[in-house]
Amino acid sequence: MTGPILTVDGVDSGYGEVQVLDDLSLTLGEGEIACLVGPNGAGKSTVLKTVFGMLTPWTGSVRLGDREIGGMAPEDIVRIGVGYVPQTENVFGSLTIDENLRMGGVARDGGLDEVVTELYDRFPILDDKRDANAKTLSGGQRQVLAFARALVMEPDVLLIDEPSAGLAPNTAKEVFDDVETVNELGTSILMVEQNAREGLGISDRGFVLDQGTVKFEGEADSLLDDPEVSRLYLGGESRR
Amino acid sequence: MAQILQYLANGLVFSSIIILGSIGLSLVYSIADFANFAHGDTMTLGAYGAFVAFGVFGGLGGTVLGLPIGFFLALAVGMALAAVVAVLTHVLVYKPLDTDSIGLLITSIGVAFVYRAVLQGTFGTDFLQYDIRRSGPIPLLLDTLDVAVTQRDVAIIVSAAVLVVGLHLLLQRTTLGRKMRATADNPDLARVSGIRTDRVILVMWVVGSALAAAGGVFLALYSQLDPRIGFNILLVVFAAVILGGIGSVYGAMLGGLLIGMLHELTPLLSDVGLPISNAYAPAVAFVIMVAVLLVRPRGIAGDMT
Amino acid sequence: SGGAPEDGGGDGGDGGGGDGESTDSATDSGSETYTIGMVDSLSGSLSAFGQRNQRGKEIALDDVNAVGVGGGTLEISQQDDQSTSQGGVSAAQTLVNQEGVPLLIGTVGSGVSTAIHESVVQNTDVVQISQNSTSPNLTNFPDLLRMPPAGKAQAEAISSLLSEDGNESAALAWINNDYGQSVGEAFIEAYDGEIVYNEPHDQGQSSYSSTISSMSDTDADAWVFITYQPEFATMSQEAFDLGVTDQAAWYGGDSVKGPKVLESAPEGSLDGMKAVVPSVPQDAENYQAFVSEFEERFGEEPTSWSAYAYDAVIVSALAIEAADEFTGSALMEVVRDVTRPEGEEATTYEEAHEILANGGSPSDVDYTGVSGPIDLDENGDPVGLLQVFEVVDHAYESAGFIEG
Amino acid sequence: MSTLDVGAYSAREKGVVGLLGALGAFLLLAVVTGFLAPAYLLYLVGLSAMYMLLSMGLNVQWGYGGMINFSVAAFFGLGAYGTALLTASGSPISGGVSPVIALFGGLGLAAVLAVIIGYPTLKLRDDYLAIASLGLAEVVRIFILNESQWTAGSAGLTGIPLFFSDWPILGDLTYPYVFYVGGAPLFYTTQSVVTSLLNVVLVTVIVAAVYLFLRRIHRSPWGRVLRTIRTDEDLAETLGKNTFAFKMQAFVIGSLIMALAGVFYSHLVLFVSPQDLQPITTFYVWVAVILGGTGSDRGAMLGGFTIVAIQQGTRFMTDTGALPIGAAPLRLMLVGLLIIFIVRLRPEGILPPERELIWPDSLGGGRDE
Amino acid sequence: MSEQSLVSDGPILGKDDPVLRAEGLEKRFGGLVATDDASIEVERGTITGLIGPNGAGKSTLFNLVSGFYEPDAGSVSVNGVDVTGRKPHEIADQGMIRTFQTPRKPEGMTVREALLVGPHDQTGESIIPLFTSPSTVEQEERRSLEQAQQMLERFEIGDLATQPATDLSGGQMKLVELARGMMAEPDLLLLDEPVAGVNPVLADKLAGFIEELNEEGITFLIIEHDMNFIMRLADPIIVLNQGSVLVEGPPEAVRSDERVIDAYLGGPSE
Ligand SMILES: Nc1ncnc2c1ncn2[C@@H]1O[C@H](COP(=O)(O)OP(=O)(O)OP(=O)(O)O)[C@@H](O)[C@H]1O
Ligand SMILES: Nc1ncnc2c1ncn2[C@@H]1O[C@H](COP(=O)(O)OP(=O)(O)OP(=O)(O)O)[C@@H](O)[C@H]1O
Ligand SMILES: [Mg+2]
Ligand SMILES: [Mg+2]
Repeated sequence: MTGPILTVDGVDSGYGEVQVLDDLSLTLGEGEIACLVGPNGAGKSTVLKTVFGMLTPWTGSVRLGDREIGGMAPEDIVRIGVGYVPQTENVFGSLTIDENLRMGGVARDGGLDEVVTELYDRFPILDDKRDANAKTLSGGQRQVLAFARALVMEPDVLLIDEPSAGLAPNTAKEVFDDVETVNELGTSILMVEQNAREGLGISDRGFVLDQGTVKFEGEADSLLDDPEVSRLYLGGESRR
Repeated sequence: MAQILQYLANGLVFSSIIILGSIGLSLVYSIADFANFAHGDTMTLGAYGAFVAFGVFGGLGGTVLGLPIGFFLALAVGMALAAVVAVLTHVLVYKPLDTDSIGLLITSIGVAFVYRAVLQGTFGTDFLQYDIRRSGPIPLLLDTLDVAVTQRDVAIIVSAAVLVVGLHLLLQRTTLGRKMRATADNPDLARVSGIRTDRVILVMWVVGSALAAAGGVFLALYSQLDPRIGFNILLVVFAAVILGGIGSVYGAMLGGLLIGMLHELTPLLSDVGLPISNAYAPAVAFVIMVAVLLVRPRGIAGDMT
Repeated sequence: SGGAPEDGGGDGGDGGGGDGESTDSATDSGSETYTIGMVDSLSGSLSAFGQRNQRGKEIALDDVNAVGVGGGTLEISQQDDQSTSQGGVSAAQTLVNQEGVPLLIGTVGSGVSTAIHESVVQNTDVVQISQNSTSPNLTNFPDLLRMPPAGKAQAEAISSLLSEDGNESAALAWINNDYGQSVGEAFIEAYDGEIVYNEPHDQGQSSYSSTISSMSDTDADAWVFITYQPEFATMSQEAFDLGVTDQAAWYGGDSVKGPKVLESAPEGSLDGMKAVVPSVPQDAENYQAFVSEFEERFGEEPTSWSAYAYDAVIVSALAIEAADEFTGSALMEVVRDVTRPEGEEATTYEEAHEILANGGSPSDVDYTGVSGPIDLDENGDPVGLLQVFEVVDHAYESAGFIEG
Repeated sequence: MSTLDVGAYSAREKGVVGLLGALGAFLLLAVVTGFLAPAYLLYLVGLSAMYMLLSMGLNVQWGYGGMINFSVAAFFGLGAYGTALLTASGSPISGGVSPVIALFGGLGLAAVLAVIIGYPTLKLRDDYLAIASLGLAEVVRIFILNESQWTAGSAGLTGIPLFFSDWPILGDLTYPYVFYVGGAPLFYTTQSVVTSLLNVVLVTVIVAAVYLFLRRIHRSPWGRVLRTIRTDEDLAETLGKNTFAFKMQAFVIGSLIMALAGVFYSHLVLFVSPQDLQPITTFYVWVAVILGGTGSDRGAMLGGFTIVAIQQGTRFMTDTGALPIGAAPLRLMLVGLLIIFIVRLRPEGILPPERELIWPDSLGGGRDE
Repeated sequence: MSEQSLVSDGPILGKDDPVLRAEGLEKRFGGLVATDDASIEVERGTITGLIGPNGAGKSTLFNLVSGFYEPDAGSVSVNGVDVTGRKPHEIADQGMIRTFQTPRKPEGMTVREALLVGPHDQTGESIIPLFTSPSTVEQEERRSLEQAQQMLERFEIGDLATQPATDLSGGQMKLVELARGMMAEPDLLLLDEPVAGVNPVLADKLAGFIEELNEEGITFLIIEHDMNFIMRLADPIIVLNQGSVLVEGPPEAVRSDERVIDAYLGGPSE
């Protein structure tokens, strides 16, 4: 592992005048999968939104490699190799599956058809419904589509907000496998997961967020083994 | 029979104008997400732009479709003017606003007033006309089909068709149409996907207002030009957009065709034994529109894309 | 004597008034300002009329102030009625209740004039003179004066013209407002031929081809248009486009005649059309002077609407000149008299002013305006002289006069 | 906005109240010093009150329930025609009925039409409802315009009595034109201040009653259900709320208030014509509601006032006697710019609804508006 | 029933006292059959689980029984009343309330206000009592308000009570959606993935809460992919696959059923 590919350094951020993140710092090493866990409303999604330019950090910096990206517009951040799967409203309801995927690749220079074909192979659930409007998809199908849309850009860094929410156990496993595959192909991943045990299970490192700051961080395995973390944040057993 | 053909021919000309107006309105409706009450006045603006330009280019020789070439140049100027004004309005007025779609709607009423005030202040309220000779019905059609259609009518229909086909190609052959729909659907996600929504919105304004301007120019060519022509026709254009199904460009075209036809076909009602006076023509169009909406609550092209 | 509103009473002077007392205070105070009100349609659907009114008013104001009124100057405080009755009432409220004008010129639309009369003017000390309203309904309000003759006379004139020309059936298209409805009704009443088509149309539509198509479906000998210029321009063009201009003889009321209409109609397409228009003899000197002044200033021929507005201002000024004091009731007493035939005919403000200034009583003056003899009757309607115009070689030509 | 302000008056409201107070004082001063004629001021008050009613009515439909009703002018017109047809001497069908009874005629007509228009269209969503209602309003207007045997058509109705014309004392008070104090006219005025004053009293009572009524039904479970319908009809349905019934109630109530404005207008202006049903009135009322603050009853009142202030205020800005040709366009532009600026500066309206729709007393003391 | 340890092929029908009975429901979208001859019964007093692969038709089934979709075939009855083809609110009136998989966002409302819409048949929802019996309205409001606050506290979002209901995190929105459904206190509550996106520690607590409510007499039908949660709570569990019921049975048996593992769990369960 070389230096961090993504650095969040002393960031305050929030919505309007409401502060959510409080002096938050974390790093994502090149080639790593890192998982953010924590209670509802802890600020996990807010971290991703701030990194991706949906929110502007009030203070502090966000860097991709050495480049400052805090406050850059999302459409520009996509172009320097970051992808993002939002937690909610993550598909274009009135566009077909195929159009959704192609929209994921508007910033690509070429090879769109190949990637899309490849993605259909990987997610047969989508292949069956190429021409259906995304709003007709079931909750789980939507989630898969949202994930696939972000992959079209083949980003260097992928931010995923709760990839497994609403997925059936078998589909969830597939998606986690895919996350790992994507990671092996060279994408560094920062993931938020409520299915914390599974999420940490495939991660290299973990961060426990509470009330806008990082409460615990470390190797994913050590967090899983930490009884206090388990009790406070992870729940008794695996959820699947 | 000739009677019906004649009404249909009238309807087609009128529809062409409505269609041009409704496309732009529908684009703004779906992408900027508000009912733009300044759209009618954008049409008027284009018509006046072309009027001034025609004063300059009018003398250019040669004719196309029976209209002087200068007219088409003037048309282009009118379209460009409307596009520039619309973009400026977007940048200066709509974009900085922090409000919802109804707030935008109300703002657009204010914008409409300002456009109209400028036109009225500059050109007065009396009606004007493009200085182009009328040539009467085309003899061939009159003799064979007993339908009176003028070269001007043909020019309007053909030009509208060219513009509509052009737009169709633009939407189908480029990703623009899809980007527009994506932006309309979920602007945040569009940006996340890398779509430069600012640009898409600008292009939308350009395309929508240029087409509106074309509609305005043809409207003025068809009847005459005064500061209220666009506003007077706005309700009908709205009806077309809604009837077609908000957000669907093709629906708007269909709605425009239908409303234009209905408007011109009212006299037929008395032929089929419904003694309804022409004074009720707009009412009939509206009642039919409401009836269609009851059957298809989201317009004809409701769920079509 | 023309007292200022502030002192509200006659202040004496030389020259004869209605009661033999002075009406001219020019000698003792030359700087009185008499403010009257004007409600006009500056925006909205009737604003094209309003705009023509403005031109007539401007010329009239200059003509009056060149000579002076009541020893001072005339000022017109103006408000826009937005072509709606709500707007008209608000405009009149501002002028009457806030600014306290004793005389109100207003307005274009017959409905709007009625609204102003009903809600602001009636039972108050204010004179209302409508510059443009022609609806016969206004005859029912004797204290609502107006410059254009009631449309009834016109309708009757058109109908007799039709019969004279041997038309046995007529198709009638009328604009759907107070003016169109009432003139249309008057025509139907007067006409003894058969009416084969009788339909209203809305103002401001972009297309009237369904109206034209329906008319051409009938085999009427004559088509009668009671509508406004833009609407008629559209109709005539559509008729030309449909190739039906020669199908019947065309007739129209005052509002369909105008240079713009001819300009916009294809060469020759209107030839043979007859329009009945209230007017003075075209060769009258005052009218000629008005036309040339108008053309010089605005680069186009005036329409009758500008002439009415012009005369409305002149008559108001004369009333001020003739009245004892600058109040509604005093003005009302004399306003009819200055227009009536008992007196000496005066065709310009200057002439009329002279008579009054030289001690003439209100009834010593018979102002004959640029729009016609005026001669306001007890219902506040002018006695119009009607002129028939025919389009010959794409120009209007006078084809005789009819007494209104 | 972080949290919804559920507390006492916000700074913004205090500002608005202060501003209104200052404006009132200014107007009063203007009257005392003779700059503003009382009769005119009273007319303005009447007009404002009429727009307040219209805005409050629309606010019930749009602000409470999210129904985009573009037929305001039609309901206004029905109220106006209802009472006019019954009372006016120029009425083709009846005339001569006492205004107090005619009031109910106007309201009845509006209620019937509200149900007729509402039944098919309230099932439509958002913008589809907007255009459908606009279309049906046009149908009503065209009907009134063309069926002159019942409505007098485009000529309009004249001879409408004052509202109190047949009342024992008030009726007799209506025609002295000038107020004399010790033999000298107190006001230089040409129309009866008494008449205007009576109108103002009448409309103040109506506005106050409507406001109190609305305040109660708005901050209640009923209002809350409507607010839910406004954002998500399906949600309200799942929770067992008969959304159609709720919408219909709000639609009818709103329409009745608009009709009430129409009734008042009839007796204020004493002339009605199909022109009064032109859609432009509808647009102005919409502007009023949005400027005032969608969903807020006080906002609607303020919006109604604001729109009259804009309309009439711009009259004076351009009223310089010898007007240039550009006076009307100038005014049009001013009105347009004012609308744009107010939305820009106050995107949520001047007095946005800040409180929760929870029955005031149940939250504990001191929470009333 | 309770003795039976084997899973049944297809649904178990003919239960003693079903709150909800759906028979032969079918729903097509164009060529796609989302629900195909699906029948289920929910026995009063139970917490019934509904699981199945993504796209199996679970949410569609909810939409059918709650009146949001019109079935192409089949019938639905609630508390013995046939409600096929009725409007959603009429079905809700029969005592069945549902939540949505994608939480609804009530704009312009505070969190507690959004909860207060929940209770069924509030006196203050009619206009006349607002004037004739304001005190009843007030009492009801007080009660609901108290209940709402308690509920929010249990869901660990008590401090959000006066926040705008739209300014919430994804998980918080799900919690509000759930809480509102509970406020209605229906006979039968249909929950569509109540704890998707909810923190596992809180999810455990919610499970406890649902059990409590169940003991107080509310019947539940719950769609959930969180095996831990649904296995702990539900008995029986119905498995839906490709639009119809694959099996039904007690949780442990279902979990180890080959067909379920194949179609849904994917590999041996932990
Ligand atoms: N659009 C918004 N406007 C205002 N506040 C918001 C908004 N979205 C979230 N919040 C608030 O910010 C805080 C953090 O939200 P965030 O979405 O980051 O939480 P999270 O950790 O992702 O939670 P979850 O696991 O429930 O998704 C929460 O308290 C929430 O109420
Ligand atoms: N309105 C619709 N139009 C067309 N197809 C639809 C519609 N609603 C659902 N479908 C399809 O029906 C199938 C069943 O969807 P449903 O939402 O019921 O699945 P589900 O079992 O709830 O899945 P999940 O667990 O992912 O939420 C899916 O294939 C979906 O795409
Ligand atoms: Mg989140
Ligand atoms: Mg589902």
